[in-house]
Amino acid sequence: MKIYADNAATTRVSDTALAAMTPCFQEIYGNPSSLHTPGQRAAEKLAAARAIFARNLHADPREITFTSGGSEADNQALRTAAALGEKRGKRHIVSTKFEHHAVLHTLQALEREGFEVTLLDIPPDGVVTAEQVRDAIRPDTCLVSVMFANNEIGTIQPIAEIGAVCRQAGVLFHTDAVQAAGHLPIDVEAMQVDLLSLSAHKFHGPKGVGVLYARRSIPLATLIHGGAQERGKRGGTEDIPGICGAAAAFDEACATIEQNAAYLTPLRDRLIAGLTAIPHTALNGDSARRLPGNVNVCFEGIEGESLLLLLDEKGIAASSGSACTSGSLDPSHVLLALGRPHEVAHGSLRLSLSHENRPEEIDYILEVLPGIVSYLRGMSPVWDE
Amino acid sequence: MKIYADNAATTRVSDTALAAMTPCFQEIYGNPSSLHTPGQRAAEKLAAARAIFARNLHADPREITFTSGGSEADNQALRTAAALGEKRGKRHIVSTKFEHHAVLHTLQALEREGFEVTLLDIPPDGVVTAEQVRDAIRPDTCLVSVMFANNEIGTIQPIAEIGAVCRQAGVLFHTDAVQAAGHLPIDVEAMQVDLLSLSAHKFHGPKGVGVLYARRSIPLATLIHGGAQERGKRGGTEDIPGICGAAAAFDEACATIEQNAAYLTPLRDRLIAGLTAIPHTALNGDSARRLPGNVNVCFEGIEGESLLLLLDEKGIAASSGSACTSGSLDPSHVLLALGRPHEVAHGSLRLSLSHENRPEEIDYILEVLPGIVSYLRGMSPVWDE
Amino acid sequence: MALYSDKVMDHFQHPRNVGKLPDADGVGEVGNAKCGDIMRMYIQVDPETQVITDVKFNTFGCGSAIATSSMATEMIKGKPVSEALQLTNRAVVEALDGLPAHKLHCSVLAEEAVRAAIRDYYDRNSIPYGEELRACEGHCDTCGH
Amino acid sequence: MALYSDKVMDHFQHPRNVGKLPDADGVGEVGNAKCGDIMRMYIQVDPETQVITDVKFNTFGCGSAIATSSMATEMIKGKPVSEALQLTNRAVVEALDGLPAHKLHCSVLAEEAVRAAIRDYYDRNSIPYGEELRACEGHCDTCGH
Ligand SMILES: Cc1ncc(COP(=O)(O)O)c(C=O)c1O
Ligand SMILES: Cc1ncc(COP(=O)(O)O)c(C=O)c1O
Ligand code: FES
Ligand code: FES
Repeated sequence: MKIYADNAATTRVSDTALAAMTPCFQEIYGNPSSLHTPGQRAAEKLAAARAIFARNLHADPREITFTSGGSEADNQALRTAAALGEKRGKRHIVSTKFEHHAVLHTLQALEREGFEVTLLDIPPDGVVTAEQVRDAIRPDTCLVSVMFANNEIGTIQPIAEIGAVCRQAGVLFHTDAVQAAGHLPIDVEAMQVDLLSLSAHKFHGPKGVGVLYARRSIPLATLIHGGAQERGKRGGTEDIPGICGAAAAFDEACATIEQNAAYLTPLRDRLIAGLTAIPHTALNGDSARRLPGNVNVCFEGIEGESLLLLLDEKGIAASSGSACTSGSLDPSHVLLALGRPHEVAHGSLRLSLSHENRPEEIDYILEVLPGIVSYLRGMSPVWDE
Repeated sequence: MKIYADNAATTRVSDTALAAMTPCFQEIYGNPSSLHTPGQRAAEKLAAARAIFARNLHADPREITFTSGGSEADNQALRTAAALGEKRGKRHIVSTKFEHHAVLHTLQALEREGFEVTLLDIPPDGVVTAEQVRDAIRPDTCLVSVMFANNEIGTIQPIAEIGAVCRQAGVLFHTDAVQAAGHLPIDVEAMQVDLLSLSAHKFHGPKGVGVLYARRSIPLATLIHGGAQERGKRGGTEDIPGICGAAAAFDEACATIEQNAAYLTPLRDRLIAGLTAIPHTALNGDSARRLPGNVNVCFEGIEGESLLLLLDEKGIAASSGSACTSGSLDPSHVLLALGRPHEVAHGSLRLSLSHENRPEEIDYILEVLPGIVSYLRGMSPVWDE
Repeated sequence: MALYSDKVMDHFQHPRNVGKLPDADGVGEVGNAKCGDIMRMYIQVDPETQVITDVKFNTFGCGSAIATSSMATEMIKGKPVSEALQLTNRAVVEALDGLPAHKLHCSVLAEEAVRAAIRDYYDRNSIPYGEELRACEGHCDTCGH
Repeated sequence: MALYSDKVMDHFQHPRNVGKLPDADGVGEVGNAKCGDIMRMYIQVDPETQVITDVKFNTFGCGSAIATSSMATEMIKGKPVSEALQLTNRAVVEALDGLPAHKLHCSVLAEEAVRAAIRDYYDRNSIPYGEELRACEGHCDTCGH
């Protein structure tokens, strides 16, 4: 059996998305900045895609900027708020210890440029509170950036509450919604979000397309200088096929949020129950306030990579922490922030499901995992039953 | 007849490129940073694509960084050289007046940050000389950036000669090869280029994929912070389908450079002869040292947009200046740099051909254009025969 | 074409009243500071009724410059000059079913050309300016005067 | 899997000499400062010939840690300790047909574990260290000592 259980890393492009992309490669292939008919047909596609994102986020099309992915959107969001803060002499930023590296590394760059960053601790349940945010806001705070759902442990943050706190304090609020978009309902108005990032390949859209939502009153800082695209705020010929695929995927995902959650939640909970039945195994993050497809556990005495390789041998594609840190040797900063000791954090497993996963796959995973865990524990010098 | 004569703005994705992309949407859709087989299959694709670019540029795969397009590659190249210059107290940059806005606007941003920029004048033939570059280099120069071929008038710059001048002076040399790549042979070693940008959608690859070549000894400055992708120098999940399509397109384009040039040059020259036979019409840029598919003329007494709209009505997709400035009202900065008066620069027409254009299309263009020109001149208050 | 409305394209492709009036009673030429485009408007006025009996234009400009010139001539033809002076660029834009935001300034050119032609007619006939033609105060930031 | 060579995968999937030696003559445990992984190596030595007659390992670590442990045990089994001390991480890596660059440090763990087990054997038998076992000077930047 081949099981893809790494949908938090990336997803398969849906038929709907692919169908939206296909005509843009060889038929409607003009440059949307061109005046002629081929160009204007591409421009219409671009406008339609923008409208789809705006509608599903409860935003205005002029508030939607297309980027090359979630990372660029995160970078541009943070740079935008920092530039505005700089102007008003406000150089303090509040964020959390378990943000994605696209946020954390940008914050480090801003620190080198003179900003001060407060990273909130992560409570044991993996859910940051609005009170923590309120307490951290200072008169010189220019931005609060808290992710919507964590990419490793899947916990969902109280975005609307944090939005209310920020709005009241007059501080810009950014949320990295890369893991949430298409999986949880988002309403930037109701949630009082000022800046939001998302990435299409996390909801069965293509890789290389992101969206930065920015409230109309916020002048974006430019990361990529160039032509007059994206209202002059992001240079570069637009990836029309990608953008069309992204919009189609988002529309489909948003229309099926409830349905997918109803399908996935029991599968997720069955996985959690089965895995935590293995001795010395702990679920990471709150069991209910998490993405419907996210399971993340720590097996004591086990190292993640070996586990993944053995699972892969059995046809199961899973991850330990996030994909983009697999080139690094550090244990997950998310699990460390959650309070897991170094050696336990090393033995984490993330299974992330999508509506494409079948119930039989859950059975199979639960069938093979206990054996692999005891095999590795048996080989481990740090494990004594 | 429908004629697409705006290949400098963007091109149709080739069958080869599309075939390389297709399996990456729904089959080999893993995240190349993932350890499991689906991820590693994507990683193999990524490595193969990188090797293709390296081979065709005479570079090493480790010198190839994938970006979201030519603009991002230009931005990152300039930022890289500026950061290195900053460290050594060198804050002077030499470039030219007719660079693409991705370069010019980044240079403006650098000026605001304290750099000094010398923009070389453009000789009437549209070809900057190595002597101009040598004369402009100062002890505090950290970068020379001269485009390989101009995107509006198609003139080809003496890159190898400029490379030699820069190498001798110990100054980094960047070339924006977005219009040249896939159309002219490139050898970064022989040409002594240190940094080079290209963009896939200009040679029948997909939109949204660029490459930054950087000589091995040059530590890239990061524009998009995030995960460990691209040796930690460019965060964001890689657009595997796009990158595979880009590599396939580049391989194909490089293999057919001579063949395409042999096919296009006579078509181009026939167009030039036909158009310049219209009274008060001048070719922009040298007639020989130009891209094999580029024709750019100024018709006195005519405004570009009306011309394009009327051509479009006849089924001819052309441009006036570059696509990405079509949202702006200024006449082409390239033609102004070339010394064309404001009102003449306004009446420019760029026809850019690819191997997909047929000889009959040239006949048709030459058939309809004179009529449109006299119609518009007849309507013009500034035209008196 | 999504860029322009069908009305704009119609007036661009089949502009009404293109040409010159060699015996015009008033000629106005205006240039657009934003883009450098130029429009010349000719009017023939019935001295009795003050009605614009004929109008022609020449334009060196973009598609919307040509379309707005054309529409403007249609809108003032047969109207008394006093009424023609009420013509606003906004009315021209509306009659054309709108223009893209960055092309709104082109319509100002048409309004300006009409006023310039009428001003010339008043000057030639020593008719004093009314309120509507009082000197431009340079605060509208569109015509470039 | 492109990440690891077939040899690495073979030794990872079918590690040789996994386990403990309850009556080992020498036991060495080393930790990797870079990643926190741990390896324990057990050796049995013939007191006459100084030949390593048996060796077992336990590893808490990544795929290449397991594979290099396995390969290292194979490479020293049946060899005199003096020869086993010559084992370098590079030799292990070569025997495995290479490792990805960011995984080279894992092989150091195996080399270190072998040396630690031999050191323990020397200590237990009061055998003086030779050149090869002189104290680590902490300049190789790999083992974290
Ligand atoms: C010379 C030149 N440089 C840079 C670019 C920017 O490339 P992209 O649109 O892929 O960002 C273009 C084309 O748009 C170009 O012609
Ligand atoms: C929470 C989060 N933010 C940002 C990103 C970056 O998105 P992308 O890979 O599209 O740049 C990811 C995924 O990689 C993510 O999970
Ligand atoms: S751009 Fe000049 S009048 Fe329209
Ligand atoms: S990563 Fe720790 S030994 Fe390989």
